[in-house]
Amino acid sequence: MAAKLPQSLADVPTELVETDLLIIGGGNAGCFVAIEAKEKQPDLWVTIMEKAHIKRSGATAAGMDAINTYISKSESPESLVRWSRSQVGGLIREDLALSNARVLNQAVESLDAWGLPILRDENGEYKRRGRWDISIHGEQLKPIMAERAQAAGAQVFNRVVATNLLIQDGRCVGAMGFGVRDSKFYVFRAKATVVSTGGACGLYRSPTNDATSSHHQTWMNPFNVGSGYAIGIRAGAEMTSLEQRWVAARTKDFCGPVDTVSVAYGCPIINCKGEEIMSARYAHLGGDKAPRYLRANAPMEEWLAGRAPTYIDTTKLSDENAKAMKTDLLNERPSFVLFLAARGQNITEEPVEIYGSDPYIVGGHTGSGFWVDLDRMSLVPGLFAAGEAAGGTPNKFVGGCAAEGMLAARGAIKYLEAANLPALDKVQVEAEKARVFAPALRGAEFDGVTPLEMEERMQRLMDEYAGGIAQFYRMNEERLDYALKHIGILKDQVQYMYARDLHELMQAHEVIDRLDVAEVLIHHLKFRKETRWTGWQTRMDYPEVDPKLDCFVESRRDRETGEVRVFTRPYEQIVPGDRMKP
Amino acid sequence: MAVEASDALALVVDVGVNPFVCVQCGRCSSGCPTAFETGHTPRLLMRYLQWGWIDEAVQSPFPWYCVSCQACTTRCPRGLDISGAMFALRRAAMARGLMRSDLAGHFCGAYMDQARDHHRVSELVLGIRMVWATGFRWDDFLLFIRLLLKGRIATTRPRVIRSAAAKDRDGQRGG
Amino acid sequence: MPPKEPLRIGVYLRDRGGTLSRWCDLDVAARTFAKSKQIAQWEVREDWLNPEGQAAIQDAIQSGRVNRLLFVGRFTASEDEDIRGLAASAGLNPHLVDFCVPEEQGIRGGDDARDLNTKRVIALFAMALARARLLQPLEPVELPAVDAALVVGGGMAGLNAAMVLAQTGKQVYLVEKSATLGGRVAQLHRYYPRMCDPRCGLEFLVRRLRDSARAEVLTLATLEELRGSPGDYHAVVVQRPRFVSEARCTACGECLRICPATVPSSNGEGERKAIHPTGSLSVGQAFIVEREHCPPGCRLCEPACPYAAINLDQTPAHHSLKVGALIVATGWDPYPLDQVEEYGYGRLPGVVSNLEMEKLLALRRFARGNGHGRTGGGPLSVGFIQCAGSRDQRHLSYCSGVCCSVTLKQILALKEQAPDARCVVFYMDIRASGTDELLYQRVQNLTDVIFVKSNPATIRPEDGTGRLRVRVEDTLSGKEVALDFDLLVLAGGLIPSAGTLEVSDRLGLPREELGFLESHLQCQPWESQRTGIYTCGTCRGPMNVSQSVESANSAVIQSLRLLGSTVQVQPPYPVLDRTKCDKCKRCTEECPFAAYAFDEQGFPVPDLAKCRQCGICQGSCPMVVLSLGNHTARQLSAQVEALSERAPVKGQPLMVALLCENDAAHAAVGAARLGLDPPPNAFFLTVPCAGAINNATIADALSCGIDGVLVGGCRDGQCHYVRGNELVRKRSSDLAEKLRKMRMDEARIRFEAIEVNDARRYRDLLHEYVAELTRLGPNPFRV
Amino acid sequence: MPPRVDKKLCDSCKAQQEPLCEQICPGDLMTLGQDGKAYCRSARDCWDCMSCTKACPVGAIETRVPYQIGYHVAKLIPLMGTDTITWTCIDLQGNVERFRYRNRGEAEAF
Repeated sequence: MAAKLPQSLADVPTELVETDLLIIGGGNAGCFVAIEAKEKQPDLWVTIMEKAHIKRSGATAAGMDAINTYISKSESPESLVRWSRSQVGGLIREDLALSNARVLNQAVESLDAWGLPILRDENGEYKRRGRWDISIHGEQLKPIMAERAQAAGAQVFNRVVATNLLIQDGRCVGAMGFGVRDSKFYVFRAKATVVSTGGACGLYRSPTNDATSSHHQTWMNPFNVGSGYAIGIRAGAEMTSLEQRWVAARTKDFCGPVDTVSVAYGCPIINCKGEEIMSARYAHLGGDKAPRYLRANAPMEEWLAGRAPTYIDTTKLSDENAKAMKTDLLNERPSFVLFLAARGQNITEEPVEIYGSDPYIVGGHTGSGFWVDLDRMSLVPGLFAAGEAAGGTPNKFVGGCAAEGMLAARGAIKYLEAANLPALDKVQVEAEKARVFAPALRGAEFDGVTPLEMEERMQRLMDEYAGGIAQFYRMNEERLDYALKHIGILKDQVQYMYARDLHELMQAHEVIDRLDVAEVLIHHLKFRKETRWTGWQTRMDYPEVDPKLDCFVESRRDRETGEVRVFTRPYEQIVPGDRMKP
Repeated sequence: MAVEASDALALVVDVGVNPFVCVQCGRCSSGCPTAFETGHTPRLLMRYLQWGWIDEAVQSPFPWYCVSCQACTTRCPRGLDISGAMFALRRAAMARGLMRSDLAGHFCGAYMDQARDHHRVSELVLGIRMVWATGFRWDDFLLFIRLLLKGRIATTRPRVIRSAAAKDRDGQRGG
Repeated sequence: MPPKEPLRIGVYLRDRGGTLSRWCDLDVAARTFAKSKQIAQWEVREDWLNPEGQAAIQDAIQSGRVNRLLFVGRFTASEDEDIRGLAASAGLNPHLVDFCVPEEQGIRGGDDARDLNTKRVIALFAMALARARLLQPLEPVELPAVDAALVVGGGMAGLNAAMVLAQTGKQVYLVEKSATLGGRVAQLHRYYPRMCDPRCGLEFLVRRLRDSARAEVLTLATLEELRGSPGDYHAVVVQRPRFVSEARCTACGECLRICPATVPSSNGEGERKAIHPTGSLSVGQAFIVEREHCPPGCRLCEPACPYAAINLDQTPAHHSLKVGALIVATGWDPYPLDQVEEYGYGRLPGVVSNLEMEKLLALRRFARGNGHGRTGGGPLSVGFIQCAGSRDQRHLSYCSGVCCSVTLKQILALKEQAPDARCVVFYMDIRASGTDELLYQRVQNLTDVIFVKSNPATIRPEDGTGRLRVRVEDTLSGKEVALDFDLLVLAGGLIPSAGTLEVSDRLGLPREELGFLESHLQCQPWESQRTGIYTCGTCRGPMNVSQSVESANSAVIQSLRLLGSTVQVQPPYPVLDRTKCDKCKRCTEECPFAAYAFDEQGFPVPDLAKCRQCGICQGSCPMVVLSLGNHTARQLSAQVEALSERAPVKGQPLMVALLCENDAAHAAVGAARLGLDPPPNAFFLTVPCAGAINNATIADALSCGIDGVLVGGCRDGQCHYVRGNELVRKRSSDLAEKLRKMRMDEARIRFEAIEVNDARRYRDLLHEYVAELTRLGPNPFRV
Repeated sequence: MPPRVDKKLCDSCKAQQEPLCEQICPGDLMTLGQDGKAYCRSARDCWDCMSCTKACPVGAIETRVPYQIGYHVAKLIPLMGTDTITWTCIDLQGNVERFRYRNRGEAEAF
């Protein structure tokens, strides 16, 4: 049972925790950071701040049906980087991608050793389900990782929400947050801090959002709201490629995973006429093997061209394959099977309708996130990023995020050897404590706005003016300016937001964080005046690719003035070959 | 003679008394004011019921001497409603015609009429109406005179002051 | 962790007299399992306990060819022990040896049964191997223990327990709430049947304790708190101040003369001063001050004492004692007879309780010249009313079993003092069983003693004479009897003492509905359902003095197991996997023996000394993270899954019975011995208690195609582990509710209470259940 | 759509202050109501990840998809074995489909 709201700031107890390595977010990457750190240095103090419960938190809460990237015998790290590069139009941090690929298999094989059932083919190898996918029964994936992290000796703080980093003389020396169940204010002082909070869901309005019961019908875990990006932005860390918004073809209405599954079972994307649209219209760009953003945007073009609805053609599936597909879906998102049953739909007779999802910022799929060096350290010394929070390397998925967790752990250990902690900056702590509990202390008669109202207002604003699904992801400069202006107004209106219990206080901070991420995102969308990835960033006013922008778009928010500076960083090719071909 | 449980139970089951629970401790008789008037005691009758000797139990005069003062029921260690059993025996006796059922009816009428109308019962009126029903008997009449002389029989009926609420209730119930 | 050693199982079949190979085709069985990599050796021998057999076993272990042993065939318990001992001596953990007895599953001779037997044996081997694969090496645990015991209550039972402990060389602490020892027995006038004075017996005990170096008696003391676990308790005892130093006081009596305050005597004990001797039944002879009776501010006695022994500011003393076991002997209190208003106890002076009568007899009040209430010079008339407040639903529903003999004894003592006294005993039935019947006959031989089989309803004082009038129906004659008495003695019953209720609340000892400490088991009366705490005397039920002394000795013998330098806990015991446990506390809630406590991180920790190894915690765990060594839920599931792939007869329902090994399993083995064949597709597996069955195992069984799961537990009230059967019934009914939602018939799970010798009923049950399963059709998961 | 709690079956995890469903919910949505029974505090915010349904020891919780995207009433019931999971799916017309697979393989000791 959650504790009651405090009556005043004075009666909010502050808990100070000293540790060596602080991990914000006990998800897939977070667990691997903890396990790797404790293995490399068993006597290291490792602490995980987890906003929910580590056993079922993060994007893998419901489970996983496949490890989407594993380097089989016939492949190599280089071939994986080449493929990944081709999937995103040739613009990735090849140094990061290579280092990630070299550790990828070790991460996946340790999952196997911990009891994750990975399906085997007849001669005992991992059963492949496409060039990089291997099939797993991952219903228990997250509990397995959580158990290993706890067994490794990590100190886990469940139900503690991170609200800001602790920055002293330009360095990150920990983080602050509050307990959703015990209503305490937490201050963690750490020599090194890793942000692994996952991606940002809920910046945009989801197509099935309505007043009854489907507000969180999203593909991604709606409780990952990109707080990691927000605290990084507020700490002045550099963000990269936020404009690569992950837009995916998902099940219509249910918004469930359908892309990799359809590739695995060979169900092409078809329109209402039954045409296989990828081979019909995008043969010149690779047909079914075309880059991810094309596959994601193709169905929406069919809707605009009047050839809707679009489906993945499951009618060719044998009954046995249909059952296998449903088993995979039960492993990743069980309620998908319930959704099909609630429509009385037999997928071998009626194809599964697909539609575009609302855009997400997920560094594990696109290149969005913190700009990090090879140690996965961001531009703020002592602040590291891993998983969906770290940018530059798209197509990481479960295996890649796990591998990046290990690399971030190694980088952090190297860094914290020499790090020592300055005295605690009391002023910053008290200021943050006031900021965090402000919505809860407005008093009973306060005339203000609930977090839900502000969240819905922000989501509709982004949907209509910053290329949401309602606008088929299309945008132009003037609409982006409108969105930027109103996001500014909303950020100012945060002073009117109030919370009636600890749960709503958490929702309030989820809105505040998403406003900061949305603002920087719009700056990125404005800067890239071209359409390099249709769907991810479709600029109607600059439909062509601009060769001068064949570079990374970066941003940094000034800690004092709050002004967002956007600039570019050159692309460096390491793996030879045509960047557009896998 | 096998104990026919059924008929013993049939007699008293509706009163909720299971005679077989009685342990014959004798406490009911010890406490009963009229136990020794008739040669039959409540304990003895319970014993008859246990054996299923219904005829002896029903023809016993004792149930008619039971003034249902509940001394037995409150003290029974097995929680049996002995006075209830005596009441059942009285009804069984009337059902078998051993006792003129009309007398009970007359007495009940005489009693309840007064209680309903005047909320008090005058023994004098009660006596007169019963004499009317059973016919005149000298020994009763001489006893009446002796009791009257000793002031044992109240000649007048005390007047009852009825509270307002009581009157409304009468009104509601159609008087 | 060392890399997992590959499994190498040695399957050794005992084919004594070729019976096994006659009943079934062992070669077919051998071929079936030839492919399994984990079987390192498969050998059939006439006998494994002869020298060659033993040598073969030792060689197989020492050569490293096998690291698990599975013996097939019937072995007696001692042979089982020998084989495990042999394996241990050869260097293999004895718990890595397992046994499988085909006979018990109904495999026996019969002309046309051979090929069915072979199929059943193969299914049985598959199950046994599935279990053997998951065997873990288990080590006994040594826990610290203390060679001392604590006895609570200084009455007859407590004193006896303390003396026996001291005699067997154990350190013993005796804690008594009041100032003196002897408890209720000290207040008696005579024992029965020998009519000797209880003080003589008690003083013998007290002197023994006083002289023993190992016994420490703490009077005016109560047990405040008990921490630690059986064998290694830490008991905190608080001793109320005596205000007189036991070392210095020489009982010279100077203070008695000075003390102005006199204390009114309770039930005729005669006046005494605020400061007074503690009575003969105490270890020291120091005086005691009843501070509450001292007039305010008076300290006269302090200076008056020649030995400066008096200190009126003494504060309570705290003792923390290290003990291995606890014996509760807190005794009984008399039923408050004032509750029986109709008898006028407490209102009418002539009405006394049987306990007060003991005091009057002790003071020889009835001897001639002591003039007790003899009105009008005639002979003294005394009435005894039996079952006063007993066997009465409005008061005590039970019979205390001693009051009849006590009354008989009191009459003998009374007649000794006043031979001409007239005694009347009002009774329902005189329960003087055994040799007490002789006591009854001695009383019947007396003159002027009449037994009236009746219960008086009310007692009324006769105005003027002050005598008590009792009027009853003499049920034997049916006549009214009215008698007047000078004295009426109510023979009241025994109820648990206030001390018993207090110690039960403080130590969390369960009580049955009458208020006595619950021992639940007729065959282990000293049991308190809390290992390490034993009960004796009337705190666990009404009994007479000899039974109380007897129970003290049995409690002491049981406690010896926990006294000494260490306590050995043999496996299996529950082990918790902390990484998977999310502290939902269900194990703590359902453990009948309160063996779980929480550590500082909130994880439940089983106290292995308290644990009875029943496995109920394993059955209760929703995350299946608690496992009882080599009886784990995973092993049970593995066996059930192995069975699901090897149904002996196709097309017939496949059924598994999970039987509690204390009762239900004996019925199954009994059925096999009587040749009552089970259905071909029915097998049974045993669990330490039905409560150890986890829902996950039943879920596994149903999901891998078993048609029906029969859970065999004990009848209500008969479970060896208090409520294992109720818990498994509740959990499986929740699961059945889920089955209904899953469009599966609830009958696929069935609970039956099966007793030790229900062999025939067990066989019929199986056939009837299989018939029902046939009607239900195959398990939807299988098809 | 909120997980539907069967009030008869829910025993509020034997009145410990944090029942299993409240402990596990990734969105902090499940909690105990005034009647001591579990409930979902905000129907719209549930993501249907079914963690509470799997965790409930007495099987009192049942997942439903929002009415916007699915008709009334289909059921998907997980049954947790020791290292396998069994799903039973009953669609609108009452057709039953069953799935069973191992969700925990052989794990090396810690």
